[in-house]
Amino acid sequence: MASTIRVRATSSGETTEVQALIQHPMDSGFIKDSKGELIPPHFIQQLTFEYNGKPVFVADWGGGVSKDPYVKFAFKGGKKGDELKVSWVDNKGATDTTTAKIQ
Amino acid sequence: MRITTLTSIAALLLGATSALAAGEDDYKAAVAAAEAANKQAASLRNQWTTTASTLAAAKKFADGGDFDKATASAKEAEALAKASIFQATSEKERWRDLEIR
Amino acid sequence: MKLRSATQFTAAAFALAVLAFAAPPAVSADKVDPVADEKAFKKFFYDKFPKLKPEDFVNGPYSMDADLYKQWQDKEQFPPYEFSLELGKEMFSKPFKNGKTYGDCFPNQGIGIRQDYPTFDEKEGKVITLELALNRCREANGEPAFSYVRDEMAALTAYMAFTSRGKPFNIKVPNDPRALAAYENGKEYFYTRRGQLNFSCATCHVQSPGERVRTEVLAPALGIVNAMPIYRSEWNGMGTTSRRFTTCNSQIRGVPLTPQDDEYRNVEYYLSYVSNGLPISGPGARP
Amino acid sequence: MTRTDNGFSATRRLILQGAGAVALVGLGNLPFAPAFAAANDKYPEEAFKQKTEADAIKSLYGKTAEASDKVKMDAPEIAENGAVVPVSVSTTLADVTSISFLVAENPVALVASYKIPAGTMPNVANRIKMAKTSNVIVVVEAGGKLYSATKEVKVTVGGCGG
Repeated sequence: MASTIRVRATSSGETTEVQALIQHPMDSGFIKDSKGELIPPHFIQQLTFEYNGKPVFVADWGGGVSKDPYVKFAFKGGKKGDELKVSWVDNKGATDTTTAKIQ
Repeated sequence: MRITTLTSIAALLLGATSALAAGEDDYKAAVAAAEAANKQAASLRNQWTTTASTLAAAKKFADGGDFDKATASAKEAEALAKASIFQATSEKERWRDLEIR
Repeated sequence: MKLRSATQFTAAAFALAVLAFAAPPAVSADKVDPVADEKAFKKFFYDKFPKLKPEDFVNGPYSMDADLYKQWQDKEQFPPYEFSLELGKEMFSKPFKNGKTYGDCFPNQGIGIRQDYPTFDEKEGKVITLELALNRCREANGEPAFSYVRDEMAALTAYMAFTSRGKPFNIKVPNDPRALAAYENGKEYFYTRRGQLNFSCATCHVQSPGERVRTEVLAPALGIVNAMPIYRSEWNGMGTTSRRFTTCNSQIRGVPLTPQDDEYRNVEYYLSYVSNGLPISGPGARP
Repeated sequence: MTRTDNGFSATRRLILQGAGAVALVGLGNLPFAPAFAAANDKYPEEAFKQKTEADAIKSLYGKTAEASDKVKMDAPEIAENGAVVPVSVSTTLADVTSISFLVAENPVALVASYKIPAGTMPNVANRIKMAKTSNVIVVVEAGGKLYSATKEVKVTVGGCGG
């Protein structure tokens, strides 16, 4: 099973730019299905990026983040070849983790 | 063809009043006519979604025993089907009017 | 009830409108001339949008509106079709139960060939689209066909389009009466008004590209198939060419044909042919 | 109002006001446990339940924000589709610790809240849903104070509708 997380981390020497796309329905709990029934909320609540064992970015999300969510940020440091650990947990307790090499 | 379409359209514009006190037989005849017209539309590859939904509404009225409304809906469905037939037939030539050339 | 009387009115008004116009004679059918059609088709769009370069047309509404273009650029940084593309790549390389692969069904193992489809099969005398060829490949290898409108087909065609990005459409209409008839039938389908709303494909995609219908900026017909399949935000997911055709039909209150019926294959043939020379840009992202 | 939740959110506010407070509260229960990491670990459940942006900001930060032209938001005039609206923010403010995105007219105003540890740039881009035309508000916490930028984004196809 392929990871739900896609990460692109590129170092410019001084900073590392990180983009991530995650496969997740991000159901807000306010949308009705074709039968007119509310689809229960199902969304990622927290997404964490760690470099060298320290978080460099933490996202707290609600159901208002788009399906297959995307985020971009940058941090100082980060060397080519180093690993960035990315993990998320959703409101149902499901999780996924991946590591990406900084390019 | 054009004359029949016009007639049914005229009936439509007058609304359901012509279908006063319709019975089950009237309804069945109206549905049969609508279905036949819709079948012809299908053979011309040009059915309208509203024909089907109006027919479905007619059947629902009939199931509830309201044959006035059921008959009126069936006649409306027939008019829609006939309009779609007319559209398909006239477009056989008219489509070229839009063509980029 | 309110809705239904509106329907009645529309139907009646429509029929009367058509009657009023029924008199003028239609232009007589000329001989089928795809080369002249392609030239006229491109000229129409190039004249209508003089600021656009030919290759801009394959990006649809994004080339017509600066605000949309910016949003698209933002999205393309990590495009929403990414997951479909990866799934397609995985599916494409995974052998069937008999050990063969999709690649075995296509020239060049299926890589970089999207621009050659649809193609005219002289043996069968019919147009073969990429979606149809993929399902035939599956069936020839003992696998059940995929739905033409669902995610698996979108993923496979996304991958095949991706490996062909930038390659110009290279559709051939051989000098075979059956091929010319299929092409002409596709053209007729494109321009024929249908559905209760009395729209043809051309109503939106020739007469009004760049304008908004309700909320959407309409894509120009030129280059529209180059971007297939597409991730549509409106669909919250991927859609194949088949999905695009069938939903276009139902949006104008016409009952869609069955995906890959002759008319759909032919209209894709026509639209692809008149976009010859413009690059494949699929998979695309659209509002 | 008698539920212990209140105590927790009060605690959370304290934590979020500065990394220094965290050690005192003693939430350092993670293996790597740098002070701010513990704070980062808390998901602001209550803030994501608030209907209005003011209540969400209060729940999240325990204070109010003032508009600042140092907070630059990039968002479309008209969203191509309310389901996917790209919005990004950058700021020249120093000591940024948190950036949050809110949509006033959404059923839940708070969309996303990002914690920015020292060394991470105060620039974030993401894609959000909008139910209808609304003000989008970005709040930046810098040096313990809140600054905001607001922009109206028109939505013609809602991301929360049918």
